[in-house]
Amino acid sequence: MEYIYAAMILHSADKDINEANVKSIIEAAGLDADDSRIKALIAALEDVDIEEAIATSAIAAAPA
Amino acid sequence: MEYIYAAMILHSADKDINEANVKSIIEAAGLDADDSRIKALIAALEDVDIEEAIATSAIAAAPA
Amino acid sequence: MEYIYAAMILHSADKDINEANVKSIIEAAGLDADDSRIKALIAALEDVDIEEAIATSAIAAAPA
Amino acid sequence: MEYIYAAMILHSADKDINEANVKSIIEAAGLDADDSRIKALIAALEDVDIEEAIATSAIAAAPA
Amino acid sequence: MEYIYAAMILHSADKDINEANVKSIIEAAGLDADDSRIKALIAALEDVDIEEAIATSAIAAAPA
Amino acid sequence: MEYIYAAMILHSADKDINEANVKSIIEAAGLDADDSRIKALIAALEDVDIEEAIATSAIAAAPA
Amino acid sequence: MAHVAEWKKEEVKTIKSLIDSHEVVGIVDLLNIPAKQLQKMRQTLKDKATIRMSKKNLIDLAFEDSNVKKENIVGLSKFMEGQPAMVFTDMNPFRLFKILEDSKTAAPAKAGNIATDDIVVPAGDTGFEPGPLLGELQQVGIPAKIDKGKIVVSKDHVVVKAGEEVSKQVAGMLTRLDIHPMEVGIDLKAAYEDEAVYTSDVLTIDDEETLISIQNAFSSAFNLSVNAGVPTKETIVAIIQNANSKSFNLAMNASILTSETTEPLLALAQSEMLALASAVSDSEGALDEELIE
Repeated sequence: MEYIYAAMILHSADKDINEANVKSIIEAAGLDADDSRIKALIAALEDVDIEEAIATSAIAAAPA
Repeated sequence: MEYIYAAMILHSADKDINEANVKSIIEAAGLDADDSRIKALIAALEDVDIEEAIATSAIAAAPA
Repeated sequence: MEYIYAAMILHSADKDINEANVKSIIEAAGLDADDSRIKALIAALEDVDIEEAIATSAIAAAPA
Repeated sequence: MEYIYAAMILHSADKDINEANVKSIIEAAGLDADDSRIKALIAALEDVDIEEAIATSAIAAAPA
Repeated sequence: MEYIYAAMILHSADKDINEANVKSIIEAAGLDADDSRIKALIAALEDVDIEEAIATSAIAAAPA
Repeated sequence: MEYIYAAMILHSADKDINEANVKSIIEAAGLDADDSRIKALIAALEDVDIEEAIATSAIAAAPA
Repeated sequence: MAHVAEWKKEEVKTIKSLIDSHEVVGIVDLLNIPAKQLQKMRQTLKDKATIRMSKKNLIDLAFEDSNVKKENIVGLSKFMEGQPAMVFTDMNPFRLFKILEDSKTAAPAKAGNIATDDIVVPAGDTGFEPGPLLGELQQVGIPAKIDKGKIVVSKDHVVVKAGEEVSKQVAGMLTRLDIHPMEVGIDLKAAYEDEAVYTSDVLTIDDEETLISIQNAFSSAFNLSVNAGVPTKETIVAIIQNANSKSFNLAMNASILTSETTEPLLALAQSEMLALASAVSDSEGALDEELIE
C-alpha cells in the first residue's frame, strides 16, 4: 500500500501526483522505488476522480 | 478496472493470465495497453487464488 | 461470465458495448465468440442503466 | 491527514515511525514539516496498535 | 403459478395485465385457460403494487 | 426477466422449454421475441436442473 | 547577584544544568497534589523524567541564564503558578503530557472544588438502609425512594454542572455515596522543546481521534486502490471481489443468464412469484391449490 499512501499524501497536500513526487516520497520512506509500479499507479489514477474513489466504499456489503 | 476485468475473462475462460493475453484483451477493447499496469496486475495476482477470492466475496453492490 | 466481463471492460473504458467490440474482446481472450450469446447480451443490456445495475446489489439478505 | 499517511507508509514499509522518518516523507511531498504536529503524531501513535486499528476498521483487511 | 408468472411477464414487459393478455399467455404455454381464475387474479392484483410486492421477495441464493 | 418468467411458466406447466414455446409466450405477451435471447436462455438452461436451482437457492418470500 | 545567598546561586546553577542537559522542560503546578500521589508520580516517571520544585524567582533566573543556549525558554515563565515545579525529560513533550494525564486518579470532591465535568449521581441502589440519608438526598434534589428495603436513586441526576462549585452539602453527600468526581494529578501547564513552548491545549492527544484517523487513512487508501484498480497485496483480493460483484450485479439486474447467474435468476423468478402470490393470497380463487398450500 506504500504507493497508494504516497498518492494519498500528495492528494491531501494538494500536490501533483506524478512520478517524481511519488518516487521521492517512497525513497524518503527508506524504500527502493519501483519505477514500473509508480508508472502503473500514475496511469491508473489519471482518469480517476480521487475524491470520489476515496469516498466510495470498495467492499461489497456482506448479506447479513 | 479494465485490467482486472481482462484478467477475470482469462480466468473464467481458463486461459493463462499473462502479459500478452491481458494486453491483447485491452487492445481489443480499443484501449492503449499500459505495460506497467499489466505488469503490476500480473505481479499482484501471482499470490492470489482468484477462485477462492470470488467464492469468499459477499456478492453485493458496494454501499454508496 | 466472460461476456459480462467483456461488457464491463467496455463500460469501464467508456467504449460502446456493441457486438463488434464484445466479439473482439472475447476472441482476444482466445475464445470462440458465440454470436447469438453476444446478440443476447447486447439485447439484454439495451434498456439497462449499467451504472445503476452494477451498483444495485442483486442478492437480498437471507431471511433470518 | 498527510502526517497520518506518512506514518502509514512507514508502517506498511515496516520502517520505524519516528520524527526523522515522518519529517523526511513530509518534506519529500514538498510540504513544510511542522515539528509539533510530528511530535504529537509520534506520541499519539505510541499507544496505538496500527495493525489492530486497521483490522478493526470498517474495512477489514483482505485475508493475506 | 403459471397465472402469476403470466402476470409478471406482462408487468415486466410494461403491458396491461388484463384478462385477454393473461389468457393468451396461458394458452401460448399450451395450457387451458381457466377464465374464473384469471378474473380472480386480475381482481386481486388491482389493489397490489406489483413492483413493491416483488421487491419484498428475499432471495439468498449463494452463487456457487 | 420476461424470458426467464416464460421458462418458468413452461416449467411449472410441465411443458418442454424450447425455442418455439418460449417464443410463443413472449409474443403472446405482445413483445417482439428476440431469437438470440431465447437461444441464450435455452442454452443456459440446458445444464441446469430447474427444480434443484429453485430448491437449493434458499428462497423465501420476505416476511410481510 | 552580590546579595544573593550562596544556596540560591547553587540552586540556580543546578536548575540551569538540568535545563541544559534535557531536551524538554515542562512546568507543572504541585499545589493541591497530595504528597503520596507526587511520590507515585515520581516512581512512574523514574528514568524518564525528573520533577524538581523550586522558587519561582530562582527558576526565572535559571531560565534567563539558559536562554542563550535554549532560546525562548523564558517563555515558560508565565505558566508558573501555585506551587510551580519543573519537569525535565528527553521524552517528546506530547508523550510527557499524556503520561501525566493518564496517571490522574479519581478523588472525592471537597467543598469549593470546581467541577470539570457534570457530576452525576447515577440511578440505582445506594446500598443504604432507609434512614436520614433519604431526606438528605432529596434535599439536594436527587430523586430517591425506598425500594426493597434500600435507598434507591430513581434516575441519573446531575448534582453539579461542569464549571460550578461543589457545595459542602453536596460534597459530603458524594463522599457518602462513594462517588469520586474529581481528577487529581499533575497538570503539565506548558513544555519547552527546541525553541517552542507548547501549552496544554496543544499538547492534548485524543486517542480516539488517532484511532479514527488511522482507520480513515486506511479506508481511504483501500478504497482508492480498489476503485481505481491499483493492485496491491493488501487489496488485490478486494479488487477481484469488487469486479466480480459488479459483474454479477449487472448480470442479475439485466437478467443475463451466465454460468454464475442462471440458477440465482431462476430462484429469483420463483421468489418474486411467491412474493406476488402472497400479496394476492387473501383473494379467493386468485391462486391455484399448489400455491395456497
